[in-house]
Amino acid sequence: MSSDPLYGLIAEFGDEKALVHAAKRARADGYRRIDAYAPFSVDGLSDALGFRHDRIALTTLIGGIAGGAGGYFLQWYTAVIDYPINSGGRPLHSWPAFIPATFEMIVLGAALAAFLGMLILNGLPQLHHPIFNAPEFDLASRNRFFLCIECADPKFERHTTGEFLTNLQPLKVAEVRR
Amino acid sequence: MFHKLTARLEGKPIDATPPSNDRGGFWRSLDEIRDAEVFRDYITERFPRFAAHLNVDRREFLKLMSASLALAGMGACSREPQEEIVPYVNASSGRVAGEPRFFATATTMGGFATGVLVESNMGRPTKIEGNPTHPSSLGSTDIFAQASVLDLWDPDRSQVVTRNGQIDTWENFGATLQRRLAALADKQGDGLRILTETVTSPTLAAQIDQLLKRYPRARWHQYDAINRDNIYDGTRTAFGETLDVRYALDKAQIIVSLDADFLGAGNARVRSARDFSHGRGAADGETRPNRLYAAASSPTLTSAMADHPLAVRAADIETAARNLAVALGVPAGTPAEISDESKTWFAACARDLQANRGASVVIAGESQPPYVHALAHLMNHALANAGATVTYSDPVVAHAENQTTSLRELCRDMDTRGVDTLVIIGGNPVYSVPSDLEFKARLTAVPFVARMGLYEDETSAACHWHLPATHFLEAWSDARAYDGTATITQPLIAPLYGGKSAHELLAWLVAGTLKSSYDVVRDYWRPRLGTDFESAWNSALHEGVIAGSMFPQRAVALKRDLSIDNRPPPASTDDSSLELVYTPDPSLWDGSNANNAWLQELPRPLTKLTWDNAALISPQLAKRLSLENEDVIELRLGNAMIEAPVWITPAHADRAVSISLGYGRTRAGRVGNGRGFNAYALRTSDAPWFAGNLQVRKAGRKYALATTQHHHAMNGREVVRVATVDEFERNAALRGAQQHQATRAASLYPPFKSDGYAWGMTINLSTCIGCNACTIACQAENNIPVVGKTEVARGREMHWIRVDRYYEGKPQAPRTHFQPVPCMHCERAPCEVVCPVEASVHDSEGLNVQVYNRCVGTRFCSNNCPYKVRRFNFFQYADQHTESLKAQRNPEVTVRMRGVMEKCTYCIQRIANGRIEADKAGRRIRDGEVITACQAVCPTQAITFGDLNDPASRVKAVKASPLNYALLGELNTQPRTTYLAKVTNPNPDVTAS
Amino acid sequence: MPPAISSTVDPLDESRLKVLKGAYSYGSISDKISDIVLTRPTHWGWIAGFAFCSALTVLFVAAIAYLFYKGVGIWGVDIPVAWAFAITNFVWWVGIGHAGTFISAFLLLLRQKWRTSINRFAEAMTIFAVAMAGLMPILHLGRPWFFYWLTPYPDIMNLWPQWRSPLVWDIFAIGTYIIVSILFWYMGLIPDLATLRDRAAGRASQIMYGLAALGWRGEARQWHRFDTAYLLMAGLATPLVISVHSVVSLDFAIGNTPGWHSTIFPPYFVAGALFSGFAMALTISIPLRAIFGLKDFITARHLDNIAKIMLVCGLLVAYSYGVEIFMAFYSADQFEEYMIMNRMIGPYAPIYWIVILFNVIIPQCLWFKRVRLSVPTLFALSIIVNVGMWLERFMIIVTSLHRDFLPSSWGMFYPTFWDWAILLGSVGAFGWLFLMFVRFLPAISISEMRKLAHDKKGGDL
Amino acid sequence: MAQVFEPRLVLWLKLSALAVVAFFVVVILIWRISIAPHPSIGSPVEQIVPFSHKHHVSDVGLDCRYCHTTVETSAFAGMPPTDTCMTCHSQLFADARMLAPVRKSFASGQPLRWNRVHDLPDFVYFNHSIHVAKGVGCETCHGPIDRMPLTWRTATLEMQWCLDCHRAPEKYIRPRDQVFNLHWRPPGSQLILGKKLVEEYRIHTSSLTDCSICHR
Repeated sequence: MSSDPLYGLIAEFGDEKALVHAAKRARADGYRRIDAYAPFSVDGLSDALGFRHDRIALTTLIGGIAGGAGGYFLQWYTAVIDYPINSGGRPLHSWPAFIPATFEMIVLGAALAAFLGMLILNGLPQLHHPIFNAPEFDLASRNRFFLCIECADPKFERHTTGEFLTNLQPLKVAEVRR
Repeated sequence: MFHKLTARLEGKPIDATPPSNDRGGFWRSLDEIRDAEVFRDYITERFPRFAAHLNVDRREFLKLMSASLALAGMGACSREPQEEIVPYVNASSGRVAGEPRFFATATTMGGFATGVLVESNMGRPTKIEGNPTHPSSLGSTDIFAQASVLDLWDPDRSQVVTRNGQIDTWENFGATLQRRLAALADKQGDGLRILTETVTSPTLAAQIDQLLKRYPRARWHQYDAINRDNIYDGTRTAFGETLDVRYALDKAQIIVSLDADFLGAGNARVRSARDFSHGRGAADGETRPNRLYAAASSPTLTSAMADHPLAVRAADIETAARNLAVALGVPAGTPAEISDESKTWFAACARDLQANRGASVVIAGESQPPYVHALAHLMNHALANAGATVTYSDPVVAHAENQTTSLRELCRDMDTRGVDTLVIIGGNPVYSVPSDLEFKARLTAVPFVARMGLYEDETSAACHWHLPATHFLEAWSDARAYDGTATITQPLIAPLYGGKSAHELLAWLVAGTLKSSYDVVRDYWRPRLGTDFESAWNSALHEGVIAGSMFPQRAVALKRDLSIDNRPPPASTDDSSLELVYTPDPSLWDGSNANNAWLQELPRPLTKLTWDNAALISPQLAKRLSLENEDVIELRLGNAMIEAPVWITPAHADRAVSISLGYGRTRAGRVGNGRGFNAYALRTSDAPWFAGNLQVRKAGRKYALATTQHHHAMNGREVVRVATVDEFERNAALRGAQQHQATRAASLYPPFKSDGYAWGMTINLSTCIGCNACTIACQAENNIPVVGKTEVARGREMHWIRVDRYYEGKPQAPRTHFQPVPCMHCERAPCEVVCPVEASVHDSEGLNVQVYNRCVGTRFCSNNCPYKVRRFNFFQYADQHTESLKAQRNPEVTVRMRGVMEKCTYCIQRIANGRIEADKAGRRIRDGEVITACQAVCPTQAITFGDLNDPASRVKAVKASPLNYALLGELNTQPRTTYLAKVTNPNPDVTAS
Repeated sequence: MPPAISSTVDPLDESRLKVLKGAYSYGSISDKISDIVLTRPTHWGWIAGFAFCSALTVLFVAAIAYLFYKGVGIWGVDIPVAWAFAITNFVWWVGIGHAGTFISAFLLLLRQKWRTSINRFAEAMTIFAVAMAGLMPILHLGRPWFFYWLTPYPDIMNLWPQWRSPLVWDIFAIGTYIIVSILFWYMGLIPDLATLRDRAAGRASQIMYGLAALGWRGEARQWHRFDTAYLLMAGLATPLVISVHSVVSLDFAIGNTPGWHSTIFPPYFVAGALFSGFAMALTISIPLRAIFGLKDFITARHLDNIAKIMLVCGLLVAYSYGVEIFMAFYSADQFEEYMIMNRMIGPYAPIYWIVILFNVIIPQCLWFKRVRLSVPTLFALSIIVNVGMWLERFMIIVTSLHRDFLPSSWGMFYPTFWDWAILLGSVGAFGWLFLMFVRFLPAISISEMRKLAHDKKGGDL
Repeated sequence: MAQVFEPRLVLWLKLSALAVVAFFVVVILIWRISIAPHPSIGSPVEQIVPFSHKHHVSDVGLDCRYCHTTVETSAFAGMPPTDTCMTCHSQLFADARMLAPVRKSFASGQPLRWNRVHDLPDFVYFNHSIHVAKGVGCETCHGPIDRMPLTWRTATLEMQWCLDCHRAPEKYIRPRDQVFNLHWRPPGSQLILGKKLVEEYRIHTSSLTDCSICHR
């Protein structure tokens, strides 16, 4: 972490509209390192922050393909190549019988990919985070809405950024220390 | 082989015969007998694995729910304990380690011998096969022979000499006997009595004769609860002399049985079945099968096979016989009237007999009075069957007198203090003597009673001395078959429990000196085997028969003053009264097999009951008395009364109740004690087989019986295919066509090519008599566990091949069909597809194999098996505690653990050995080289097994028969086991009316 | 503060049919739900239920211990009826599991707002039910300690599972199903765990919930990815849930036993699964809303909708029964015909008729709104359907097996004490797990309820 | 609001997580090793008489079949009866202390009790004679027995070990006359020779992996 004891400035809002509005303003104002925190998934908030493409869908697709292909290959290899055994006079490569397990493997692969993808891309688990130092941030998981501008932001400047936030009529503005 | 054999049998410790120089050897000290040194060395040397636990373990035999921890079963991944290899000390035994060997000997029942070959694995007798050279076996055996090997290893056998119940020694007995004999010598043996079972052993008979010579006033009595008195009295009535009667059933086109169960009982059971099936033949459908008329009170294997069964009361058989005789022009007075149904039966029967003079036979049952036998002889003479299908010889039984009379005399003398020393050898008179003779009470009056027996049973309890006897696999002896052919019975193992043989005891009684049974038997035969004794002796041992010992046929003439027509017709028993019929138990016989768990659990051929006997009644009678299965009834005869549960039995004579002998034992052992109901309590010496005026009362209780088959109809399903000869000839082609498309139906799957062997089996339903021999042979061969009554009642019996029994037609006169069902080894096996772990799979020879050590026990395969031939180890059924029972097991077959599925393997161990031998010789397995246990034992050779890829194999030929069909073929399981449809040969006249 | 819970109102009062009753702020919702876990004193009803379930769980454990010690012989199973209670329980529990996934996944895809307040505990129900189901096939093995032989792994025997066996398909289906259900459930929990973390008083619970929350901050981008993943998972879970019971039904349909060998089984079983599943959802939600005062969140509207779905599933099941009978005679297959007749008039006929009564006739009263809105009636009905569906599985399994092809090998099945112990024990264990869940985790999704409140501000629900 | 997880706590948590993982890895390893079917490969088995194959084969030059008489005819290779030992040892080392048990056995008739070196599970049926007949050398399974002062096992005897040969016998088999030669090396490529012998000895490789070949 950088020597700067300050992580950023945070503004607390009472409802989601104010937060979305504030986020748009901040972005319009040229800020880029902005985080918006809400107790539930607020429509349009991530757009306001200019975030559109998460790569979850792609990950899931890959996971599904991998699971399915792997599953079928395993069955084919073990039943036809590794130890061919006559079971009930059925052909060694009884593809119809291999489908159920294959399907389940597709779902499993995809589901795992989706879940892990979500965690990893979200940088979770991350138990310690400076934002938790923000006053009243525990309400972020209850009924308050926060906008934080990090001092890592090129346009960040302690004074002007503070004023900018105050102008958004938040419930309060505060410093977030590391 | 001979010298090896004899060497093996003379060399210690296998030798059953102590060296003669060893004076004190005979009366071994108690300790020696108790931990049987000889046996211990022997075991240690031969099969070390159980040498460790030799103090023969008394833990309960049927203790099935083993206390082994669940995880103890983890064969696959638990480490094997360090095991030992123990070589011989000297190799002179000439045995090839790891290879089984066979020895010829004979089992006896009711005194008559059946020749067998006994398989010995490293010195342990484990399996019994028939001896092809023996006349009453011809390679087959019956359930009794198969089960007898289990008796050898029975931990309940008596193991010590006892005096008044206290453990004592042979010396003391010897000394005591010395004193008595000395005393007896003075009065020429007055008061000395020997009581034995029926004796055909020439040696034993000779020994007893010597004894009687030495003690002129001594007497010898023979008694068997199921004896041939009526037969011998019958010949006395008809010919004025005692004769044995033989029937050449293979030559008879028409066979009439008057309550005779020649297939299931009698002294030539196995042979008769073989001969009968020859006449039945018909695997091809070409030769016309014989026709069987059978009148019976309680249904038997014979009446079940009959084209024309007739259910009549035992007492009415005489009337029936008279009617038949009269119809054949034999002067038999004026018989009483019989029912119309019977009339047509007899009319047709008589016509058939007349039409087949010299090629027919009338057989009277052992339970029928002499008079009926005499009638049978007359009819056979009138029909010119005598000399053709019926031949006569001197009695095979030594001193063939009326056993009941003889026993009565013994009892009388007991009362008059005429008996002071009684030696009982074998048998179990206290249990099996008719109740009116009160044998037990009388026994107490005798000052000295010594008893030699295999078990310390009811009789031993009533005697002063009990002496452990040897099993027939433990001692030298000899015995005659139904036709007089003699066999030397040789031991395969030293006496496990320090027993002695009857020969040794008698040798002592006669000479007062030690003489081993080996010497006794040899000394008897030495003068009789011609000049070169040794080679004759050895070939006798090797062949299992003594050449030329068969009794010659006797020309016989009917008594001139024979007057049977003036005999008054039997007092026609009024219709209201009931008749009680005693039958030998199909498994326990007279009760001597009561402690044999295999026989106890073997479903009775017709009732399919296990572990119990029951009062069998006809459905009509059940309706009249409003009785249901398992209702307990009181059977009252005079003032004797027993209770027994009812079992409704189709084809049973109306107004008759039949109950089998042999149950209700109190001192049989842990297996047999307290099972079933003792019919001897009602039996009287003057009415040993059936009695009138039976009183029946409902006791108002139920008694649970364990049966293996609850449904007796085929529900219109084509399970057993039956056709009369005529029907068959009409549409044989059609049937053939049908079944071919049934088995070779189209399939989505490409066939698996099998260029090697392709094993297959056929079962001929025309010749299957339902005797269950296959079931018990399979049990012996494949280490199949016994599960006990409660488990059977829960539908958990383990038999790999079961014999299904179906009834067809009217309940009072149904047709009976038997169908043995082993694994079908389907080429499209439903069981395999659903097994998740490849425990049930196919091998390249077309076997449906069950890999026990891979099985996890989902039981899916059993659900999916349309034939329900799979058996599951719901508990640890295989006895893991009783060491002697482990010794009995077949080392070639895995002993299954709890939680795994098992089933018929086509005796894969035999196939494997055959394959290995053939491979080593670089050839294919020859047809008939691999014989399954069920095939080998089958008295009628109904089972054929072999390689379907061998164009010359018998099984391939049989499968080509138009009779061949696949059970449930429509399911397209393509079974390798198929059936030959049953062809019957009823008389059109009867079926028409 | 939430308004007082009024139970005596006109059943047809439309206000009761709202998805969310009363005026709630984000705060009050959060507090109301999280307080159940964090601060509210334990309700006597919970304690009573917990004691009861614990007792049954002990019985369950004892029965399993004895089973491993002795072998499956302690049950009534035999030849021919080699499967009975254990597999019946298995199918029953899997079926119950289905409602949860259906509610949380399928209804999510259909944008059904009313699912919000019931999906969380429905998912929990799924997980615990499937856990019970998963146990059964293992318990019923002859050698349970080798159950892992059904899974593909390189072993010293070089052997693999036999892929044509439906039991192997089961392993994959059930395995996938329980994993996906847990992931789906846990994912939904993460934001709520964050809430609990932030509202917990004690340090210990802070850390516990904190760990489970994985450091969730509710940042906009996190929410965005969360939503996508959650939607995708729902999309996956929906076909999965269909496949799972189809595979379960193949355990029977693949077999050749009359009464099993039928192509209608997959849809038939899925319908039956949802039927019993929604019944169980009712059985659980009714006491839940009463004990924890959640009648504003789980309103008559929810019960009404669940009842309607039950009605539909019940009709599908009834249709399947009809088709079974029709096909038996239409096929002119003597074994099939006998099987049906045997079910109707054979030794197990009473069970068949109870099944018809419980699953077909009685549920018809759900046509009436008055019934759907009467809570006690619904509760009784849900129990009836649960029992009925268990009996249906028993009927399918046992009455088909006990008389199949060869009359000679027909037999009967009689349950033993240990059969019952396993069944009741599993019910107890299920209840035990569920009670633990409602005690330590939010039984209703807080973040989604906030969203619901947000939507409510938009338009009436 | 205060951080729930201070950096130090986070570090501590990570470490303990690692510890837990490590613990389970170790436990599983120990378990696997303890149930490994044959931990005793390569370690001599304790015997009542310290019998040396090295001495009897390499030094004295006995043929395998001198003692293991039934190896060509029977499933069981055969263990020498005591009198086989005594044929020599009544003269040679007639009173060596270590041979005392042999003499005792011979005198008393009590057999010698050797500890098994190769012990298959009871559900596996192995037949020596057929393997010998098809050209599987003693050495192939028993290793350099002639260099073992005390006897130990060189093969795992696990199913996969059996399958290795049953799937491709050509990798191992040798001419029949070389079966008992412990120093035989293929003259050239084993595979080429093996394939030829598989033909010659009519080894049906198709059925060699049937379950029923070893399990009954």
